[in-house]
Amino acid sequence: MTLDSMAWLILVPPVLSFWLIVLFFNRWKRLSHGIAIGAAFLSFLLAQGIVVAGLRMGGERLGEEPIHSLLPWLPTGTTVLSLGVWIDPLTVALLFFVSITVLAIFVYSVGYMHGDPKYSRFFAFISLFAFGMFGLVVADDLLMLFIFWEIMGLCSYLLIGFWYHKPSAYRAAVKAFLTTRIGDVFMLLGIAYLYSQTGTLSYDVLFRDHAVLHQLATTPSVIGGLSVAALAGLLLFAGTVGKSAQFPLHVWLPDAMEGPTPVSAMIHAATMVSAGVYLVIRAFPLLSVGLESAVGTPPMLAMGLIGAFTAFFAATIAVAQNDIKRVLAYSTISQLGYMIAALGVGAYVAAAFHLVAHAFFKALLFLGSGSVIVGMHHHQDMMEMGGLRKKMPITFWTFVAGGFALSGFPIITAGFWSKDEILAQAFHAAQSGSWLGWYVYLLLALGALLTAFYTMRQISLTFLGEPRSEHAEHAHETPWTMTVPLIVLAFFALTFGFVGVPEDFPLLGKLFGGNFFHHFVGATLMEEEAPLPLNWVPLTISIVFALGGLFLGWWIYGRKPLKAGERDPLERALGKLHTVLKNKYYVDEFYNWAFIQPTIRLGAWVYKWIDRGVIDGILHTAAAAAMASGRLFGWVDRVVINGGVDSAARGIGRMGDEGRRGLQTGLVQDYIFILAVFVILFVLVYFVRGAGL
Amino acid sequence: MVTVQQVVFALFALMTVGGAVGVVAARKLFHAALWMILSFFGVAGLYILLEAPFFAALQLFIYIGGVAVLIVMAIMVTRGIMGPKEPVFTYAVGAAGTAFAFLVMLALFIVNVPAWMGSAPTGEVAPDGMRQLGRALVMPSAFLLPFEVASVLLLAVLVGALFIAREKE
Amino acid sequence: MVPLSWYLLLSALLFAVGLYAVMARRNLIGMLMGLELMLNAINLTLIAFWRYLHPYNLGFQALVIFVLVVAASEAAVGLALILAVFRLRETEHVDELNLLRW
Amino acid sequence: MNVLQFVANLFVNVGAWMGEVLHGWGLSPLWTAIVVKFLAGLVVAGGPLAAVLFLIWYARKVIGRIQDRMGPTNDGTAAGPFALLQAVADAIKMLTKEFIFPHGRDKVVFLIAPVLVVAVAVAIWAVIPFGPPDAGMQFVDLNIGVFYVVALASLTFFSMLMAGWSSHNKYANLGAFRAVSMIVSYEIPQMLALLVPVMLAGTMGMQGLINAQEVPFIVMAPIPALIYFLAMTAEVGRLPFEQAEADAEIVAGYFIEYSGMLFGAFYLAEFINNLSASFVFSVLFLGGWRGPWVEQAPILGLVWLSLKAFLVFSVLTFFWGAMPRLRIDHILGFSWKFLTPLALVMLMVTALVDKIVQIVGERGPSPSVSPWTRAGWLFLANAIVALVTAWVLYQVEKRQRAQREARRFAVVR
Repeated sequence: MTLDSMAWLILVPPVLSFWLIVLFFNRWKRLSHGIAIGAAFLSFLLAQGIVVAGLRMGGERLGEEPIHSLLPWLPTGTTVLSLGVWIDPLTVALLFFVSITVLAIFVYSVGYMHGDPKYSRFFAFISLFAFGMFGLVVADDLLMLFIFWEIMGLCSYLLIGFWYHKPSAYRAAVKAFLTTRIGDVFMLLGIAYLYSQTGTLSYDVLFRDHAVLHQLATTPSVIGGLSVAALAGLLLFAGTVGKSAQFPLHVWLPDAMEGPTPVSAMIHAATMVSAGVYLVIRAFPLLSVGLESAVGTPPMLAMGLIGAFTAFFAATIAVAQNDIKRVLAYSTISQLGYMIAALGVGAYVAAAFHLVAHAFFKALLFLGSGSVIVGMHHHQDMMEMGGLRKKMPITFWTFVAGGFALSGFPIITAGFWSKDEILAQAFHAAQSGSWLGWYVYLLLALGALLTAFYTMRQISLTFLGEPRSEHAEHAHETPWTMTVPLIVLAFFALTFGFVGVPEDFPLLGKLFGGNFFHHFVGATLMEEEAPLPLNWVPLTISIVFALGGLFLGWWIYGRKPLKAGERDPLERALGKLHTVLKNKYYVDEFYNWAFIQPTIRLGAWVYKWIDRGVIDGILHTAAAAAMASGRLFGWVDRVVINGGVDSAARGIGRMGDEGRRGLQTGLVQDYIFILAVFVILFVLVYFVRGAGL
Repeated sequence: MVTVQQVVFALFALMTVGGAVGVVAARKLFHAALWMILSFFGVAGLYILLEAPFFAALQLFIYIGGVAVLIVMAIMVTRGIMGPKEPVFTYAVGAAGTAFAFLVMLALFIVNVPAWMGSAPTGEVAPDGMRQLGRALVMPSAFLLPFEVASVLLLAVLVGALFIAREKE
Repeated sequence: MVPLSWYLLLSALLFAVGLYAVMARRNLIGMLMGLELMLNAINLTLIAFWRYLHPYNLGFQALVIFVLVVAASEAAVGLALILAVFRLRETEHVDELNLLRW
Repeated sequence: MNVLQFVANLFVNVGAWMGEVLHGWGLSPLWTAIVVKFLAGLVVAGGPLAAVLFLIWYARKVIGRIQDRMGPTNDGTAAGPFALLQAVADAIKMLTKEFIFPHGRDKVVFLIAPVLVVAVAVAIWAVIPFGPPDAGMQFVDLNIGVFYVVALASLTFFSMLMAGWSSHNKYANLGAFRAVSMIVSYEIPQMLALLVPVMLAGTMGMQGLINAQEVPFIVMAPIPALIYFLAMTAEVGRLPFEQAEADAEIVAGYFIEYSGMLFGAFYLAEFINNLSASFVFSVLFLGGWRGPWVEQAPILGLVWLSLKAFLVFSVLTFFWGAMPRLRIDHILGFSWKFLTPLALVMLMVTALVDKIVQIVGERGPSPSVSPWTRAGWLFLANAIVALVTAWVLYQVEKRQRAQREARRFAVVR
């Protein structure tokens, strides 16, 4: 079997399983999960086969001659629209983690969804989702990517609203669908723009042909000052902002936690949101073409600004959350921000590396939290937990592994290596005199500290101390279908990082083959940039920040665990420990005020308006402000951004209401008339332009 | 000099357009359907003139034998036997007229492409064109995928139309 | 021979008349008939282009077949919908079917 | 050239002679060709009309005998020996009768319908090959011949719908609905069955189909032939598929309001359709004009084909006399639930078996497959499908009987 036919075959089992379950086996629960897992397993085998073959070929060869297979789809006269598969080192990396996480999550779902009345339907939907993700990964042009992108959007909608009898769930589903749609429209515009300029959407031409790239970079676009490449890149990036939940379109992701936990793990942590990052990584040659100043091209500038801001901003919010899944949701947003910001400073490989590593540990964390939720009989408030370490040992240890990876615990976790590479790259950019580099580095480093802190807070609140509620008293370990995926993922969360150890790292660099990942994935771009030499400054800083954050979290929450009834840790912090917190948080405080002052002011104002009681805390202690500001961002999030969107919608509604309602007559022939007018206009414009009149 | 073909063309063109005008203007819907069939016939004749007899037969088979039959039966089911007297047009006559005029003017404008004015085709029709078309429709490198999609569409239509039109208990 | 432009103008005229029927006829079935005329015009254009400009390009012919498929599907589903509407509202006049306004 | 030779290739010779005569009158070659073609058209159109006069007599005789009657006789009338001229007499009677137009009819449509139905019936004859390609016995050999026949048949719907609608009569409407829904249903198995000979011959042209029938297709494809025959019977409205008229239920169906020669037109068209369907069946499955000595005397082709068609027509007539009428829903169900699936299966089985025989045969000692070998395998495949079908039908029947009896006993209890 050739590699390209294997790539095609990856797509078949999931979609087949979807149709089989939907059409025939809806009634048989065991059969449907059997089919779905079987399909996932087949895809897994095929994908790993490709990974092995790709590794054997080596990055350089695969990067130079990617496996490319075309299937003509719609021949129209002289042009042919094709579907195709495209396997290059980046695809291989993606296939590696997507197939593993998908399989793990499928198996996990058997335990998590046990007893749900819509069990079969759930497996059908996640099969369709897996189809979308695999298709997106192996797609060979932007059109096919967009098609699968939208298939995943649909699945996301279906799965977030899976328990549609809950009003919050279906509202979240609609919100997710609409919010991502904003990005998608821009993205489609970008794709259409590229097509109109080049007549093709194939990766092979758009991202690899230097002549085309150069031409795109030098042609001015319709918007003054931007080249075609820059404008198209910005539009594509808008799609990423929606899909990967970056500021200001991140609002849907926390709400999406209304879906079942495997969905949160799969869609909203491991794979779908990764698709957005994958898009920008894939399009990086286009985004970075014409790089002149140290600050980067307009799309890179946008990515750096938005990514770093999001990374920090979301981390602060995560500090103040009590829902076990919401903490993880904000953490996901924050980590995606890391990857985007890395691309903003040109760290192509580091972004891909963190993408893979993050997928492993975030899937693990979500599945772990799902395990906790099942053990707790579907209660998600961390204030009601505590002491689960003894009741759920496997969940605890794997969760700790994931948490440490997320925090970047030195040496033994994947998160450390990947995050460190991003930070080193950002630091490098900063050293070479780019203000964007400083901006990105500082925000990301602070974000790393916060990340470690909230992770430890979460672990402590959930697992340490004594049970704080009835449910926690009676918690139990979950069945093997749930724990085995946890263990598998924990293995990867800990060890995956060793494929990307910097070459000159003492001892380990030689031991693990000298930054294998960098060379492999870096070969995707035809001119590979050499990995940075090891710089001890950012490395030390990130180790200190990671460990410091973890220690801080332990100091506050783990050293003297909460007792039952002490509901709000923030109030507790404010009341008794505020002096300690004050000293510890002084630096964060400063950076908060220095970098996102306007947001905080706005937040403070909103906060005061909503809840007078807590504002005093800010006035009393700056340390508390750091904690509170996280919460403020939560409010900003909900009130300013959601409120803004809502009021805009309401405004449009009112506009329609108070206007003559002229267009909406409900009579089909009026619509046809409007259609005819526009068709005639377009033809006219096209013809006049074509004739050069 | 008027050639035989031009005369035949004029005849079929008259049939086509006359039938179309009949569709628009006929008071009784049944008559409109009959005019439509006349128009279809004209188009079939033009296909023969264009040396595409297969499509002429398809035109008869699908449009007249399928679409027109469906439409006539729908008319007979919905309007009683003869159909009561009622206005033919909606308020949108003016708009439609404007669109019509614009479209025709646009066509007159657009058609002035030199390559389109020549009266001789650029080549002969391949003698085994139909065989080639048949092959192309099932060849993976040509139209296999659209062809299969079309078959799925037809199946969906079969089921969907039955489902929609069915009397619900 | 007949110039290609004659065919093109003829099909444009057919299309325009069909559009008029769609826009102005009060009866849903009448609109549907106009739609069929428009599709016919498209097919005529395609066949004429095929014959005159690219007698060896099968793409035109294949496209005609797909247009036929779509036309047949549209008639079947459209009429089924009209029947359903008629059963529900006892009318098939477009100007009485405006439940979707505002 | 002696008389025998002249007759042996009659049509070509007559055509050539006519051409010479016309040319002698000073007509240009183009106009000569046009006039000769026109005259040939008259012959083709007149042929069925003449044949039908005989066939009406034949059918009435046969049915009379089946029903233990005499049929038309010449006792006390001037209908000629054995009442052979009965049909002519009927035609004269009809021509003299008054047209009665129902109240509220749509006059133009009412008048077009019978004209259209006869025109369509006659137009089919243009493509029927009565003799070998060069014998001047086919009006035009379209390369889509059989498809033309099917496409034209769809026009018959319209004459029915027009007649039904314009009569302003609910029986007429019902008749039209029934007829059209039945014909539309049977058109599908008919088309599918038709595709089998087309596939075996590799062409849709009538002459091509006959050329391919060294072994008549009825041997290679007996089941499709049967399906085609049944669908054809439905198409021409013969019993047991006589729903369109069903005089006991809806009093003569869509042409209830027609009288005089207008009625005669429908009657005529029905017979012409019967006849042309018989001809098409003979061409498709019975080898067309093939028969002994056709090479020597092409005119014999006409004889063989006519004999075959007459045979088919006779079977149709026996059906007419012997079969009861079925209920409309049974008829439609039979088409959709039995004939259509079976025809699909046959299409696939034939394609598969034929291809396998070809591939295997080409590997064998002789490079090409003899037609009889091919026919043997295809016949075997047909036989197997027939057995399987019979088994399935038997199982279904058994289960249904069991259900029926269960129900009966349940009622008793």
